[in-house]
Amino acid sequence: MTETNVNKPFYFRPPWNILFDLQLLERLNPWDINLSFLLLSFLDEMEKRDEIDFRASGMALGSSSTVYLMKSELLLELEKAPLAPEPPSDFIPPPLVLPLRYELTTTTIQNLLEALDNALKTEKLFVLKASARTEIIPPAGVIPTLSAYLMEMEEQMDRMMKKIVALANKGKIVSFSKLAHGLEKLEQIRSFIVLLFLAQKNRVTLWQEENSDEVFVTINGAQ
Amino acid sequence: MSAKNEVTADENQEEKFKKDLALIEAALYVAGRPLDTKTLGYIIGSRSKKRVQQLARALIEKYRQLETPLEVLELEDERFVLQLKTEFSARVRKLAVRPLLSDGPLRTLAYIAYRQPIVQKQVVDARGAHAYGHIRQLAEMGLIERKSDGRNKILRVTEFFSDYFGLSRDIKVMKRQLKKTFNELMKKPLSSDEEYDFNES
Amino acid sequence: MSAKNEVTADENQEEKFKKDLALIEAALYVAGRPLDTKTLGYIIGSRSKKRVQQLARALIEKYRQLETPLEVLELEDERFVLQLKTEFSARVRKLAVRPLLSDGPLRTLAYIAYRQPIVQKQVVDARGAHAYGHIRQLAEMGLIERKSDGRNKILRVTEFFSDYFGLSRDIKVMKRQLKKTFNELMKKPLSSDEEYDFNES
Repeated sequence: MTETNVNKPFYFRPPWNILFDLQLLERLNPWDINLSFLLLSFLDEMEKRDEIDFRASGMALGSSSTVYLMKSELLLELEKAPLAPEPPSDFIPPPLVLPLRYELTTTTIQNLLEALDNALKTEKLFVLKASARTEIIPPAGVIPTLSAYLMEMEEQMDRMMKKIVALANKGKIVSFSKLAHGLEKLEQIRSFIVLLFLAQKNRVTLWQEENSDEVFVTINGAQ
Repeated sequence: MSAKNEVTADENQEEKFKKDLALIEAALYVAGRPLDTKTLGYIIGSRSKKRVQQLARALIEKYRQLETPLEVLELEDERFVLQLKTEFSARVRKLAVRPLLSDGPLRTLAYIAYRQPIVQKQVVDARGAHAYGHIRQLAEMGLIERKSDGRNKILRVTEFFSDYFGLSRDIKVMKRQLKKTFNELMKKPLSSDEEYDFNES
Repeated sequence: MSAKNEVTADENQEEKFKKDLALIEAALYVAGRPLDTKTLGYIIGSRSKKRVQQLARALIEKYRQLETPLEVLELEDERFVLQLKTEFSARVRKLAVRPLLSDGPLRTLAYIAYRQPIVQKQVVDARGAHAYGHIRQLAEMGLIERKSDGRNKILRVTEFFSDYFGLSRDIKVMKRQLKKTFNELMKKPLSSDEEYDFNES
């Protein structure tokens, strides 16, 4: 026993043994370890004994970095936000059972027919809009119908152009609502399509102001 | 089997009969519309049409014997209904305050009834995108049914719809009725609730 | 007055009572909601609250004695309602025409009723994000109301809610009633639709 003690290097004894015994190190609180004291006294002792052992110094250095790591990990642990306390579990009642009752309703066949009247009126609008859409883009390959359609459109465009010019000549700002004033909904839609054609031919420019539904018309160049 | 056991079996059968009778009554009350034997059988957990008829007829008898403004009737097509006797209608119908449907869904329903059978997409084209919600609601309420036909959904009104508005269950007849009533009513609108005389008696 | 006349008078009175009883029953059936004595009086053409109460209570007794899934109840605020006994709800609720609230919104509603007045955020915290949808739906149905209080929205149930569920309009009383209902509900969980035994009989 004494022999082994004698043969063992000095740093295997306390306090320096902490740096050379990883198992012991893990059992200690890193904040209880005074690294600067350990390392300085370790170096002093080595110098005193004149036993410069680079392997031992390297191990001591390695251990001290482990201690630093442990310390910083503990610090980070402290940095973490504390766990929110479990919210007190609120009583969630079971779903209420709806009482079932018979109830006479007020809807009569007359209500149904009035609703039908309304539905059919709006249906007409939708259907007309749809037919207007199909008129404007005739299917490819129907050239004869297409040219007839375009001829008619040319006439309509001319008529519309005259109307626009007349309005503009009166010094008025030309807007779609003025052009479509007094027209049936279907006619309004048709007029707008004609306007789109005029714009497409670059004869007029259509523009809108932000936050306004109104469409304004400006005549392009001299007609 | 001892006499005592037989009595118990009889008692059990009687208990079961009473329980099923109550279920039929509950079903007819809650539905507020005529129900067929299949639906009633479903409620009592029986596939026997005979059993359902036996129960429903017992209920008719029960109501007949009670002094009550309600009655249970067997309709021609083997359906049963619990309803208020007509003589009471005029006196109490003013208490009805809620419509079956709000305006939007009612229009969609009327449209489907008039155009049926109709592809769902067509309904949406004619009524706008909000019609999807209406269609779902109408189907949930059992007023229309949706059948898939390839990619399309075909809509038509249900028998409940016909019953509610007192229209024929035959689509062709129903459409004729709608058209006829439509023409009559739209020309000469009926006067509404004000007609009822609440000062009577 | 001769003995014969007295009998006739009694008979008349009895007849009148029966007739009025039937009218009260008809009214409650058609309304499908609790009615107060004034409304019921209006239906039978009487201004006497006592008379109405006497009739309505006789109706309660009549229903109690009958073997029927229906019941007439007197609510705290002197209103009366005819409805299906709760134990039958699960078996027939599918037949009800009006789209009823599903489990989720009903839970949110129960929570709001129990905790009211309550901040919307708290409801969402307790019931999850889908509660926003429930709250919207419940408000649309007129079962709850939302009031802004600065940035918060305070929720509470409406009088329509109280009426619908046959609860007191007084929040404190209502909460007590709810507590009792919840206790009963938790003891005896509702049988779901899946429970139907279609192989029976």
